[in-house]
Amino acid sequence: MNPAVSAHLTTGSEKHMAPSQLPDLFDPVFTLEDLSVFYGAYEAVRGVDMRIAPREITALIGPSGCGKSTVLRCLNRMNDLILDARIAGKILYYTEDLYGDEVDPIEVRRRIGMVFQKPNPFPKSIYDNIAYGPRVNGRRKGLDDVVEEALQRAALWDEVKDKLKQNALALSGGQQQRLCIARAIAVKPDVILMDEPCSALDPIATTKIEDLMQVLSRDYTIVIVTHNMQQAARVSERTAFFTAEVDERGERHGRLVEFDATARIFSNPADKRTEGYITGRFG
Amino acid sequence: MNPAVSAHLTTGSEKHMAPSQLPDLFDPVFTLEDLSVFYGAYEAVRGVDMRIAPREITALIGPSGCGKSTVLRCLNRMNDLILDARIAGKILYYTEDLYGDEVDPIEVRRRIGMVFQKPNPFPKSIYDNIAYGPRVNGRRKGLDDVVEEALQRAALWDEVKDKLKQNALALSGGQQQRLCIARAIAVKPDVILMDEPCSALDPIATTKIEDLMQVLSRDYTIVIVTHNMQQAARVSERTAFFTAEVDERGERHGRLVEFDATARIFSNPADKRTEGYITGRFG
Amino acid sequence: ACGGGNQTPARQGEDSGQPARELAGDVKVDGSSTVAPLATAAAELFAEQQAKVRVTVGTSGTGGGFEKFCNGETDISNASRQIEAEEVAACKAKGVSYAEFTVANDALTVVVHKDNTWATCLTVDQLKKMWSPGSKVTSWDQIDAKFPDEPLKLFGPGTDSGTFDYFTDVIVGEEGRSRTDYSPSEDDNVVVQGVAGTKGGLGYFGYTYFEENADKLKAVQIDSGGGCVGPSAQTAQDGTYKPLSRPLFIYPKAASLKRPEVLAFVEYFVANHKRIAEDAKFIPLNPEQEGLLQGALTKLKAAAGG
Amino acid sequence: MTATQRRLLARRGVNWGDLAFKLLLRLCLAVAVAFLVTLLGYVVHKGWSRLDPRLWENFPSIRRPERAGARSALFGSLWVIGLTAVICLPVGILGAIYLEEYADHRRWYNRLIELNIANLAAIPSIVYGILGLGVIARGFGLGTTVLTASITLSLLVLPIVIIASREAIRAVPGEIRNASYGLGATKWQTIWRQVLPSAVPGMATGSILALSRAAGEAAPLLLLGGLTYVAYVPDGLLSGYTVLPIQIYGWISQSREAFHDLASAAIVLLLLVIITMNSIAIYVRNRSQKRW
Amino acid sequence: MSATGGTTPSPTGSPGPLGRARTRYGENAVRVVLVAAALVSVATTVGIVVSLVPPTVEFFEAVSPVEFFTGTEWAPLFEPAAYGVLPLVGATLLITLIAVVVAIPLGLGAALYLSEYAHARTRGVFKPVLEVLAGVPTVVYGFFALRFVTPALQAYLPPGLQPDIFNALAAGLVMGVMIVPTVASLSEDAMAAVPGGLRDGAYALGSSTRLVAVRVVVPAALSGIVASFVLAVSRAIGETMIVAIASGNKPALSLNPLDAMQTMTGFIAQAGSGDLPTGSLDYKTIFAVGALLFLITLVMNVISARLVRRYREVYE
Ligand SMILES: Nc1ncnc2c1ncn2[C@@H]1O[C@H](COP(=O)(O)OP(=O)(O)OP(=O)(O)O)[C@@H](O)[C@H]1O
Ligand SMILES: Nc1ncnc2c1ncn2[C@@H]1O[C@H](COP(=O)(O)OP(=O)(O)OP(=O)(O)O)[C@@H](O)[C@H]1O
Ligand SMILES: [Mg+2]
Ligand SMILES: [Mg+2]
Ligand SMILES: O=P([O-])([O-])[O-]
Repeated sequence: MNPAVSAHLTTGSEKHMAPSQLPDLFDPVFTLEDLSVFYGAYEAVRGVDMRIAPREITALIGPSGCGKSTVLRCLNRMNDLILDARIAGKILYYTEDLYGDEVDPIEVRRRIGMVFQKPNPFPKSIYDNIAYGPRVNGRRKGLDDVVEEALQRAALWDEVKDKLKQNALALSGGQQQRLCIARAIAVKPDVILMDEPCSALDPIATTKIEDLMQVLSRDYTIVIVTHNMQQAARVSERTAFFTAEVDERGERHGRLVEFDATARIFSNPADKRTEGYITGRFG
Repeated sequence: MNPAVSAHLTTGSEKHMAPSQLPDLFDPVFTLEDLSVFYGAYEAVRGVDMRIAPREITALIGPSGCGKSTVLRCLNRMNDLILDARIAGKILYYTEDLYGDEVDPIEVRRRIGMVFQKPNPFPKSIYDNIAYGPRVNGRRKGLDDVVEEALQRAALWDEVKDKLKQNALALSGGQQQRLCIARAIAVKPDVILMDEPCSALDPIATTKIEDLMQVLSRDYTIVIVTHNMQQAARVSERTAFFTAEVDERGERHGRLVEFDATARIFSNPADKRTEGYITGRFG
Repeated sequence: ACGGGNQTPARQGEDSGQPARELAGDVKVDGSSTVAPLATAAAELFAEQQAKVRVTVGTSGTGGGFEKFCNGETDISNASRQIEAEEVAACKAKGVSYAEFTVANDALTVVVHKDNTWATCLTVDQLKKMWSPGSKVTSWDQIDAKFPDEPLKLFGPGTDSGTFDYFTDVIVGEEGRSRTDYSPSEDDNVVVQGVAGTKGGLGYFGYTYFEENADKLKAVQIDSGGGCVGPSAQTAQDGTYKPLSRPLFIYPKAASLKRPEVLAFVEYFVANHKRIAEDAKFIPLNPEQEGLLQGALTKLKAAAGG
Repeated sequence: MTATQRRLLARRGVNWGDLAFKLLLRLCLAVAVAFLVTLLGYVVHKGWSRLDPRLWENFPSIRRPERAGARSALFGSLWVIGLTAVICLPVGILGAIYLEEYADHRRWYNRLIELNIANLAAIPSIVYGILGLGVIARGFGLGTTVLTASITLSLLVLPIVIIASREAIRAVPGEIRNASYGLGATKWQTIWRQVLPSAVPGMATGSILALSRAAGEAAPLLLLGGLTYVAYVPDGLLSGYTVLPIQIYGWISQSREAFHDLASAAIVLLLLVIITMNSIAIYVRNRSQKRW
Repeated sequence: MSATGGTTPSPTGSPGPLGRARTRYGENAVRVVLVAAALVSVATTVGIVVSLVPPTVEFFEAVSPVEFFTGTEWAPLFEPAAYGVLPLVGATLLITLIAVVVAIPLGLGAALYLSEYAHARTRGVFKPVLEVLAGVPTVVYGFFALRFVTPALQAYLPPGLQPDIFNALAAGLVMGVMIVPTVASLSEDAMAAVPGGLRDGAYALGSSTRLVAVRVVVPAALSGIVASFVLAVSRAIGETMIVAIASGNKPALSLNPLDAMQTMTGFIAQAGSGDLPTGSLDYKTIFAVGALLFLITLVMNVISARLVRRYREVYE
């Protein structure tokens, strides 16, 4: 993790600026500017501004339906696959407009990997699961090394090295999820997005994944959505708290309430809604 | 709620006995004695002993898959409907064996109502939803009064009194859930079981249901399963904490870890697993 | 007898008629369902000699058969009546010329249910009364007061068949005119089923079907003024079974006869007509017809040879 | 609450209404199954004497029913079914992929295609016979050949293939697709490498059901020159043919009882062909269940 | 196609530009092939319409629609010809009615039993068994109707009620059994689609299984059940071989199921297999009747599509 600099925090609607012990975000991997996301006419997320720091874990938390997954999926253009979904505002990946006309969404997804809530290995062998990404990206040779390296990094190698040809569905849930992380790593991404990666796992498997995330964040930028506040507190450097607000017309929109160093969000939140959520008074 | 007497707490495997400020359970509505529940050969819940006090709210909490729903469904024999499900041990309803040969499960369910996680109104009118229970129990007359009273008690009357003929599916989620509670009340049960009744609802609707539970607990014995610790803390008098333990053969079984006054469970749990769960270190 | 005005096929260089030579190819036969069993029997027997010649026999009815035949789609057309003027014209228009062979006899047989004890002999007039268009006869006692009050249910071939044409011609008096409220079928066996299953049933079809089902059905004698005569090989051959006995024909296409396999099949058919007719339970030709056929064959061979 | 300790939970006694209802429902199922058993029993019993190698070694004979067999019809059926598979499976599966993965269901033309397929599925088979006769046999001049029969049957069962394949494709979890896209796969890569392999069992089931239907169809072929004495095995796409259902129809229409026995035996043969195909479907389905 | 990134890290630490969107020709070609495949079904419908409409129009130039739709005698192939289609339509409806009277109670009963009472294992056995019924070739049903059911009817019905050898009753009964699986399978699917929550809700209020089935499951699955009826009816209307073999080919405007009669499909099969001369008026009758049949099933299907759609709306 990066050395400490003074913090620069961009928050949602109410723009809380607060000091922090974390580095400022001079070189953000993602810059979201007034991002709104629509499903058809429905504005699921409204006016989000935030910046995501490299090689850190950023957590998105908030009650169900507040748009955490929606925002996350925008970051690697998975939302392109949803009919009707479109964005307003801007997302910069480093300095480049992620939604620019020139940008190839398939290349985006290669760069920015994703791990999903439910472990979703392909019904193929462990080896083929990992090799899939390199293969669809045209790689034919040296796959063995890629597979081994990815599994090593995902802390799964020792457990599966003797059964690489076995069907991945025979693995336990936690192993499957680590396999999915290994699979994402195998395409050598820059960023890994994780949408509630542990919610289908038992506590022991969860601990392993959390440890793995910590290790991976040395090399990768990680953005994680979680509904488990404790998890956010345990693993992330920064936390963004979203909530759903009802507007004049009675529609619910996801809003970013507060974005700050995790320690601060959990100890001394600036917004009382954050506090209410953290202390369990609502949600 | 009953006047304070000294507490008698029966817990799971480790039998913690601890003082409490709540009355002792001299006249429990349910007495579970060494209850185990099997799905086929799989023992989902093992050796639970607990007693449930009348006109109180008892909460069952614990991580996913620990058997909370399983135990709850045993209390009104809903598990009978699951092929393969069977119990060992004993459940007394007052002094009667709930699983006795003489006992008609249909009568049991009439006495012991249930409200489910996802509001499940019948796709009929509001009126017919409420009248359904009395009707299948042979009642033909005076239904208007029954419907009104049930809706009054469920704090829904004012919102729907002008549209009783309207389809219940047109109600909001929170209203639907209150409708389901009203529907359960309409058969004049003794106990109401609720399995995560608010998890599909937004915070505002949740608050309404929680308030309603508080009111209803003056007249009904309520047992609620929730995965939301804050909710358990807010509404219940007593809380049972379940967890899933892995046995010698690698199988996971639900166990009752601790059962005590809610205040105590959340402030000063006797078992370190409870504490770990409460403070978010696992789960 | 050869059909009027058609040429006999031109002679081919090769010795097409010789049984020793193994032939191959397809021979498409179509037409009358009455004649179909005869042609099928011929095809089966022929296959024993020429296994590689593939003879198919369709059952489109005499009219449907000529339709295809004159359209050039088939090699041989089966017919339970002679070709009609319109069909001659149609064939001419398409440049299809053909020969005509009488290959067997048929006695259109009127059948009733086995338990029918009253109708042993019917006059042509009585049949006409039953079958005329718009006939209101629905019960046997309307035919003859002596007959019981049993509902009359009629079965017969469909309109596309030569049998229908012939029957309506000689009984009703005009070809194609018939009452319509009966159960028609292109397939005479359906008529067998129908009459065999209906106490008051009456139907008509070729003699073969009666012979095959003599245990289930009863044939009615016909009185055309000269007394009651029942259908049999004898009465059909000697011409006393009137007016329902008739000859059956095949019409080979001249152009097809240039193909050795077709010529071989036709020669086989003609040469073995008696065996084929008997095998297929048809009434063989009488000596006079036989002589004509032999003559026609010789002429055909001569044409083929010279 | 000692006051409530009355034995309130006691059984109310047998509810005759409930019991009668249950028995009635069970009776409904029993009647349907009994009918099937009777039908099969009748056919097997009647055809028993002819269930021997003559049935598939000999050609039909009008002269000697005891010697006749269904060789030409059996092989004709195999030809027609095989060719139907070759035509309708690729078209059906590709069409299903389009509708499931590519088509935007908000577009009127895609909805029209869907409605059209649902509608085609219920059009009487005899109407397909009219189509085959008018457009394929006469319009395209293909005549009454194996090819014409196969094209007609392909069109007839195409909706079944499409509908079943769509179900199979839809049953592939979205997670699998997401995972593939998330790794930078293109749409076709995702479909070809993930969706189709996972959907194979469902598609196989649908395909075999469709082919079974084609194997049993007689009505449209009746219009396509099927009712013909054919004593040879087809040797090409433009060969003449007959098929088992038509041969059976032909024998049923014969008056001699021996032909009816023969028809029964041929029915058993046809049912065996169809049951074999169904068993393959069930085997494939069972083997590949519990994948997710 | 641009270079894929990753080679030149930008000064800010970015791993390089994302590269421009590529035109993927392979992907486009695939799309064209897929669209073509989907269009085959459209071509089929067009083919059907094209093969039905012109001869039908020509038919109606020769025969007045009034006679066609109101005439009570059908004898297009006779001299003099009569073109009243009512006997065919009547027979079709009567036989369909008989089939439906058999199939709906049996199918619905079997579906309710399988969905609400039977164990998963029982369902696993009997659903495929029922589906075998749907897979039996219709020629076989026809044979069975003619050779087994009709003789059985003749043996067991009283003398006053003797059916003809060819009769609508046997054909209708057997056709009813044939469409039982259509009703049972689709209704069972509709019932299975009723959310378990509704059943739980009803059981939790003290309902017996019968009450759950009758008061909750059936009403909730109703439009799906009705849609299955409509499909079954379409199938019955279009069924050919059973009627061609077992109901006789005698056009008759009769309501007596013991009589022989001819349906629309029966006529098409009979006339079509007789190979009428192309272009003749007789030949065109086939198309006129075919077009009418097509229209009737089309209307039924549009209704069923509506029902299915409405059914979907209930829970989604
Ligand atoms: N594909 C979609 N089409 C239409 N609306 C959608 C779609 N996906 C999500 N939404 C809506 O957008 C809003 C935000 O959804 P999102 O899934 O981002 O929430 P979330 O914060 O991830 O919630 P959860 O914690 O339940 O996963 C919700 O109201 C949801 O109903
Ligand atoms: N019908 C069933 N058949 C077999 N196993 C079952 C069945 N229902 C539940 N189980 C298993 O029993 C265990 C306990 O399940 P239960 O639903 O009671 O958990 P829970 O505590 O309610 O969890 P959650 O918070 O996820 O609802 C789990 O391992 C579950 O997989
Ligand atoms: Mg989410
Ligand atoms: Mg649960
Ligand atoms: O088939 P027919 O002999 O009656 O024309």
